[in-house]
Formats: sequence, structure tokens, C-alpha cells
Amino acid sequence: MFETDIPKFKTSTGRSLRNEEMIINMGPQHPSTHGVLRLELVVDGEIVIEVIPHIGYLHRCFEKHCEAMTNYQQVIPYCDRMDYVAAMNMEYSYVLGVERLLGIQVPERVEHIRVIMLELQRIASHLIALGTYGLDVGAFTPFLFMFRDRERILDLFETTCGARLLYNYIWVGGVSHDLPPGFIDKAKAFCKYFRPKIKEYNDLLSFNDIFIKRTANVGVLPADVAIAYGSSGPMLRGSGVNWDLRRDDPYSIYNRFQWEVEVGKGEMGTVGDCWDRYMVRMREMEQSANIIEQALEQMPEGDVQAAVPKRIRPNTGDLYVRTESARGEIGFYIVSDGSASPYRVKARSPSFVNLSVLPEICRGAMIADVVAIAGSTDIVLGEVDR
Amino acid sequence: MYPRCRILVDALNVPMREYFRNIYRGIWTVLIGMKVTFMHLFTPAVTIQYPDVKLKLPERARNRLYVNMDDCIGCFQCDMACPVDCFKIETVKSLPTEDLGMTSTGQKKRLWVTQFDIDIAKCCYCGLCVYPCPTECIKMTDVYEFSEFDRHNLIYNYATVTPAEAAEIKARTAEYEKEQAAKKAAAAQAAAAAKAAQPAPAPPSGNPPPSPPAQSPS
Amino acid sequence: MEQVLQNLLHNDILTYVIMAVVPLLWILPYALFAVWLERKVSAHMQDRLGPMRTGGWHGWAQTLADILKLIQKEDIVPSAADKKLHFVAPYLVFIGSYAAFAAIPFSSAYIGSNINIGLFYVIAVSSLVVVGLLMAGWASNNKWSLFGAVRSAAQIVSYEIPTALALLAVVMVAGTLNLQTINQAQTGWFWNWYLFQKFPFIFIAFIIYFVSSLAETNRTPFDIPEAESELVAGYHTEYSGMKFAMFFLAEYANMFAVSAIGSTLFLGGWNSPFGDFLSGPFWGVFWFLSKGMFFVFVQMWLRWTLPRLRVDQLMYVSWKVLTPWAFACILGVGFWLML
Amino acid sequence: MTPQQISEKLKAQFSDRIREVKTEGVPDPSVKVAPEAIGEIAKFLRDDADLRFDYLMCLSGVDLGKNLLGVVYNLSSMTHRHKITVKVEVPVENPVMPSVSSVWPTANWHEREAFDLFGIRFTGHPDLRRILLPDDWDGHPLRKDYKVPEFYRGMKVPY
Repeated sequence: MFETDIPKFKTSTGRSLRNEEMIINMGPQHPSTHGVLRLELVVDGEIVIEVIPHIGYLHRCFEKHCEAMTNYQQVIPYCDRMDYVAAMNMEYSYVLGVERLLGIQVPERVEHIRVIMLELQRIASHLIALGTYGLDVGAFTPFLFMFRDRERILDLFETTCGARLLYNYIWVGGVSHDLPPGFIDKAKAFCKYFRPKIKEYNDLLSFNDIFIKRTANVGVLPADVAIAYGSSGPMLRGSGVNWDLRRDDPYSIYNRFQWEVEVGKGEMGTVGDCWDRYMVRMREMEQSANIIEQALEQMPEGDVQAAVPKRIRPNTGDLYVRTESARGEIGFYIVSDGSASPYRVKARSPSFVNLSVLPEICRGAMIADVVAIAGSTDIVLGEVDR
Repeated sequence: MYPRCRILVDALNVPMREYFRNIYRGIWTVLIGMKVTFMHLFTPAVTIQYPDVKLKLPERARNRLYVNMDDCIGCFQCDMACPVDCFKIETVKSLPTEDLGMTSTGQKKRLWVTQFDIDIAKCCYCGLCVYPCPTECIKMTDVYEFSEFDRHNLIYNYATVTPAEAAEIKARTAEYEKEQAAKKAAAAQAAAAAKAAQPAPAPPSGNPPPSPPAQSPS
Repeated sequence: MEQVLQNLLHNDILTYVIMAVVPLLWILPYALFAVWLERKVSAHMQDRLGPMRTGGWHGWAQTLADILKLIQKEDIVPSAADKKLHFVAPYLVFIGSYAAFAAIPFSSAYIGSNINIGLFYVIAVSSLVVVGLLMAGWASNNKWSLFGAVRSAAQIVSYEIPTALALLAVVMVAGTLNLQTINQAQTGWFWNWYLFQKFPFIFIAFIIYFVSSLAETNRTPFDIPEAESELVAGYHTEYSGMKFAMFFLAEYANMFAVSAIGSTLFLGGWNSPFGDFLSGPFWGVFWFLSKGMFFVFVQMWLRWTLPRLRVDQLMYVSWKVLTPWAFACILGVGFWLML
Repeated sequence: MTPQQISEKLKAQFSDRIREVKTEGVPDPSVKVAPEAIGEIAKFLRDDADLRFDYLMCLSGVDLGKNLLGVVYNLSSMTHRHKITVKVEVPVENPVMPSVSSVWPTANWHEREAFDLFGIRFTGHPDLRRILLPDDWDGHPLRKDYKVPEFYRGMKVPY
């Protein structure tokens, strides 16, 4: 709250007290590192002097696997497993890259279905992010409320593609299944159900004074630092940067809908603090609900699969494709050598990049703040380690 | 040394109004939160008593794989589509004298499927194997409770022939092929002899025909 | 009751033993019930069902089963731990919270020890808990446990002050430290309770007491010593089996102890709220326990509603909010009494 | 600015150190530059008022075969909303090139990853350690000639 330097403690005779820094390990098995992240904390009492993240405990050789696959389609299930909380976003980004390499245009209906799925997934992912964030600062109940509502989204996904978490739904040139009968009504009903719930979360957690005290002015990430560190998604927007790839690097049909890009305004403290990042997510859910409702309204009839050759063989070349996942910019750098399997796939995962700024913003915080800051970056370790 | 230390919050720097507003806000927002949780004390639970009550799975649910072996023609399409290699398939060519019947889609079966194992522990339930199947014999069912104490029990053998029968079939086919090869070789020899008699420069074709893959390419 | 027993048994020591064991007869079933209640309350607040299977009706035997499980569990002591302290700590914690029950009047007929410095004794002896917690954290030889222990020591010591000051406001009105006498002074309808006297000073003092008692029992929003998202489990991270159960028991016993003191001092203890209606020694027990349980419920309610504070904010609440306001209450009550 | 203009500008500034420009007929226009110049070029790309590539989207190592390792920088500018891909090739025998982590701090972890998986050494990197694999891992797995070891500390690797 106030920038104060603690003077070196001296005894009455003027000798300085012996004080030692302590190194403690937060993780890899720790309740609030959201997986197997290990943070090496150098602490002086409760104050954290330095944070050194160690990652790789969940490394599953995604990129090596991609090269070993026999065709482009087989990579999609692996993309799902990168960010298992927002799997749709992951596979969409990859599929978009392959489609651009092939030069395929997908049918209108597919675009609409994809947008609906991506935004539903964004809500689901943000619900987890916010719920676990509540858990990080000690509030248990919002977590379960949010899981309750996320469950409805997962049910929608399950009726559509049969899986609840790892969908393999968005395919090159289309989607695996058309929407099931009754989906549109159910999705509309969900949006209607969901809006009042946001108010409930706000009452219970967002505007709770203890929560504000815990998160406002904590882990302030200034806009220039955020850009230099390549932060993206709610992390970047929380710092007040009005930047959303859905609008600023348009893909799919997002430019047809009416929606706002939410940015952190520093209502409860400094711009770019944990509360701002939290609130950007909360407000984004509402915007996503807007997009879903519009897309449901405009849903055209038609085919759900473009004409794609059975064996996908893009021309030799490379490209970088980026989309806005729930956590930020998910990019795939895909190199094709003209064969049926990708030559190289590099995933630029948002959590990996967002996490790299953690040492910068944790300096001088307290241990409890490190938990709050790490929670507000909303990392998924599957995606950090790939 | 501590650039952003926030321990020493000096209350005197906080204006008095802020102090009272803090207290007021603290109490008020706590009461609002308590109201929300109290209301939920009386709303019915959304959870169910799982093993007693089960949710109906949607039609498209992707769970355990099932293979209808009556329809399987041993084409390896599912094996090739699988990203995690959980299939282990072995086929043996049937003899021309044997009739393996037709699939329900009207295709003639030409191969004995002597081994069709799915390691369901490896399966990632992506459903990619379902689509390429020409006879629609592999599909994902709604069975999701199949835990086992031993992971080897999760390797499901779908082959309809027993190992003994498989060995017999293999032996039969190998014998038949040897016969065929011998016949071919004899024919080729005869042809070569015939050719040798003639001075025409015909290419010798002494090699036996490549035998069909007896094992899966894994 | 002491008199009755003495007449019955003609044996001093046996009488004392029985007198001492009586609260335990309440605490053990209470702790089982409270853990179950906590689970049910939390579950229903979160739109869940909570334990439903063990024992049949709403899983009433769940905690019983848990205790059986904990008894059977292996008692793991870290190899680098200070074995003796590690062993003693959980019992010391429980002793601290149990000893407080000695001076709490359960009914007009039963009080463990009717001493005239009862309140003082309760405040003093419940501080013993800190020693146990600190011991546990230190002996575990685990940095996280140590953090929890140091945090809890700082917290409990700080919150002793607003607690004591808030109680002092009542003592000033009552003019005694004997809890039984304080109770007797509140007999009659509920407006005789100290809560509603010298309004609003004692009312505020009550809120201060309740808030700081939350901190003393390490309950949310002041549960930073065992903040599960920061310190995993704080001082009892390295405990397992029955020793862990001891900590658990002590926590719940403590919860009831502070609730009991609160209801004794502010809500008339074993007095019926409706004058003579349902009053008497036996109904007294009922009123006392239900008042206590109500506060236990409120503690649970708060726990499942609020996030937790940070260490410095915790200190801020104690020293800059609760303590000055408690002083103001004392001052107010003092002036009122002088007038 | 269009990719052509960007590459013109780079050529004017760095002349011969720009090896190859590909702007037509490829999904992502790219500029291939000399490895030793990447630090300078990166600084120029970020600081020039017309370019302002303030956002390093991605940094990937690639095994290009033919005894070459490549590093690909995908840059975007938030101010001018244009993008460019910068490519660098280094020989596999001595894969050394300057780090750009002082220009874009986000490159820090990306470069560690490229070091980890390809063995490309970035000079001037503040903390060039393995990031995803264990510190004592042998070899750089994403190179095409990498052989999966049989055992790692007594554990069988291919399951």
C-alpha cells in the first residue's frame, strides 16, 4: 500500500542483527500453484525477495509428438491436452493454422458453431480461473458455485461432441458433429441463466472488502512491462492495454458481433493489479455471453464440413497463427514440408509467457500475495510445460 | 532493498474518513456475502448421489470403445487414425476356399482378423478411429465404468478367433502360400526353361510374390 | 452439583474427577457433531449435499467413521522432527482449550470450578494454546509449519488484547469476574442480557469480541496460520492419525469455548430468554448449549462466505480497528457507569 | 507498413546483413538475417519510430535439416498493427547467436526453451538453463537426428 523501506535493524549497541534469508519451495506439490509449478521463494520473514519459477514437471513433449504423428488431424487431441481447461480454444488455433496453410474457407455455419463453442469455452475457463482464484485467497464457496455453472457448459459440449473436457471437436475444415437438436435453445437458456449468476459472484466475492484488500494494489503489472514480457489476454487487458486479438487481429467472424473489449481500470487500486485482472475475466464472461447470443441468433443452415482432401498435405511453407484463447494469445508456428505430417509445430502458449513475468511482479510482495498473484495470472500447467 | 514493502501501513497517513469507510465497507460487504450463502442454504443441491443415481449420457457420449467383429474387415484404418497407437491388429489372408461371410454393410471379408487388441488404458477417447471405419464396426459406447485392479486387464481382446485357432489359420495360410510359391516357382522355372530354350532376352521372374503382411505395421 | 456429588460419594478426589470429566462428555460428542455440521453447512451453502452415506440419514456417522479411521492410521513422525515436542504439542493444544471449560457455567447447577476470577482464568489459560501451536510448528522441522506457528502466535497474542478489552466492558458493568455471578445478573427476559445494556457500547464490544474470537480460534477470515492455499496446513502439516485428530478436536473445542464465553457474558448464558419460561438447571443447560451452538454455526457460516486476510491486514484489524474501538467502548461504559 | 516497406527499410539500414526477403506467395512475409546481426536488428525493429515492433509473439527454434538450425522471430507491433517474421539460420555444429532477451524480455524463456530443445546457444542471455527438461538431460530432443535414450536414471524411457 505504501512504499516504505525497512531500516536495517540494529541492536542497542549498534550491531546489526543477524538476519538470514530463507529459501522455501512452493510446489511442485502445493495447493495453490495450480498444478506442478515450483516456485523457489527467497523470503525474509513473510516478505518475498525473489521468485524463481521452475517449470517442466508436466512436460509431455507436445512438439515432439506433433512431428511423430502420421497426419495433421492426429495433432488435435494433443492440442486439447495442452490447455485442458480451454481445449476448444487450443484446437481452434491449431486448426486455423492448418486451414490457412491449406487455404480452406470453412462454411458459414461452421464459423458460427465455432464461435459459440469458443465463447462457451471461454466462459467455462474463466469460471475455473475465478473460482480457483477465490480458493487461493481463501473463499471456498464461489469456487463451487462457479463449478456448478461450468457444469452446464460442459453438458452442452457433451451433447454436441460427446466429451466433456477434451473435445477433439474442431476439425480441419469444419467440426466433427453438427449441433444436436435443441442445442440452440439450451444455449440460449444457459445465457439467460448465467447473467444473474455473475451478480451473485460479484456479491459474494468480487466486491467483498476482504477480497478487495487482498487483491487490489497487489502484483501490479504496468502496461509497458506487460507488453515487453509478451503478456496477453486478461493479463494484458488487466494492465489497461486495450488489445484483444478477436478484434485487433481479426479471425473467424468476430467482427460481425457487437461486443466490448474489457480492460482493467484500476477501480479498487492501481491499474494492473490482481483485482483488475480478476475483474477483466468476470466482465469478459458477460461479453462472451453477448457474442454467444448473437451467434445463436444469426446461425445459418448448411454443411458443417468443408471439402477437405482425405490426406491433408499442405504446401511447403510455414506460418504463425494466433488467436485469443481464454488465457491470452495462443499461437502455433507450423512448418510444413509438404508431407502428410507437420514438420515442426511450436506452440506459443499464453500461460508460458504470462508466467515469465511472475518474478518481476512478485518482488517485495508477501507470501500470501505470491499466491494471489500466481492465481491471477491464471496459468494452466499443461500449457506451460506442454 | 524492499522496493514495494507494504508492511508498515501508517494509519496516520490514511485520512480519518477513509478509515471509517473501510470499516463500514468491511462490515457491509461481509453481510452481503453472508446473505448470499444463507440463501443458498435453502436452495436444493445440484449434485446427485452418483452410484445410486446416474445421469443419462447424451447419445454422442464418447467412452469405451467397442468393436463389432462380425463387421470388421481388418483394414487397419482405425489403427492408422489412432494418435496414441492403442490398437494391435493382426490379419491373415484367407484361403480362396474359405468363405468368411459378408459384413452387414455388404462388403466381403477377405482377411482373418487373428488379433484385435485395444489397450483402453492408452486410449484418449478422441474418437478419431470411429470415422474412417468403412463398415462402421468400431464405435464409442456410453460405458464409462471399467476400472480394473490390473492394467493388463484393460487390454481388450476383440478377436473372435482363439489364439489356438489363430495359430492354425496362420499355419494353414503359410502352408498354402508355400504351396502357391512353390507352384509359382515351378511355373517360373518352367517358363525360364522354356525361355532359356528360346534366345529371346526375357526378364527372369524368379522371385516369389511378396507375401501379405502377416503382422501389423506397428 | 459439586455438593450433590460430595454428599453422594463422600470422596473429594472422585468428585473432582467427575466434575472435570463432565465437560469432556459434552466436548467429544459435540466435536463429532460439529464436524458433521460443518460439512453439511458448507455443502448446503455450496449447493451440494455433503456426506450422505455413512450411517444412513444424511451421513450422520461420517465423523464417527473418520475418527475410527484416524485412530487406525499410522502415526508418522518426520525423521528430522523434534520427537518429544512433536508428541507433546497436540495434547498441550487440547489441554489449553479444555482447561478453559473449567470456569464456564453450563447451567446454574454446574460449573467446573466456581472461582471468583473465572473470566481472568479463562482468558489466561486459553493462551496456552499458543504454546502448543508454536511447539507443533517448531517441532515439525518444516518451514511451512514454522510459518504457520509463528503466524498463529502473532495472531493469537495480538487478538488477546481486543478480546480482553471487550470482555472488560462487561466486567465493568457486572462488577465481578465470576462467570456464574455474571450469569445470575442477567436473569429475566432477554433485555436483561448485557448485550442490550448500555447500548450501543456493549453491543459493539460484543461484535469486537466475536471478531477477535474468530481470530483466536484460527477460523476464516483469520485462518492464516493454517491457510490451506498458502501454507498447506500450517502447523499441523506434519501430523497424522490421532495427533492430527487432537488438533482438530482442540479447534472445535476452542470454537465452542469462545462461543460459550460470548453467550455467558453477553447473551445471558444459561438464562432463558423469556423470563421464567423453560428456566431451571436442566433447561439452563439447553439454553446455554443452544446459544453456544448458534455462535458455532455463525462461525461456520462466516467461514464458508469469506476469503482470508493477509498477515499485515490481520494485524491492522487487531491493532487499528478492534483495539481502539474496544477502548472506546470501555470509555463509554465507564462514563455511563459514572453518571 | 506493408511487409515490403518493412523489408526495404531493413535493407536500407542493414544492407548485406539481410540475407533474403520473402514477401510474396507465402502466408507470413519473412526476412532472413545474418545470425550475428540479430541483436542489432532486433533493437532497430523495436525502437524505430516507423516499425515499433514492441511485441515478440513467438520465438521458435527449427531444425531445418541440411546441418542448419533456425530461429524464427514472429514480431508484431501494437502501435502500427503490422507483423513481420525474422528468420535466422545457424550451423548445427556451432549454433551460437546473440540473445534478444534484453530487447524483449519475453524472449528470455523462449530462448531457454530453444536452448533446451535445440541446443542453440544465445550469447548474452542472463540465465541460459534448461527450462522444460531436467537439468541433467542429455541431448536436444527436437533435433531431427535425436535418438531417444533407452534409460534416464534407470527409468525406461520409451514405455
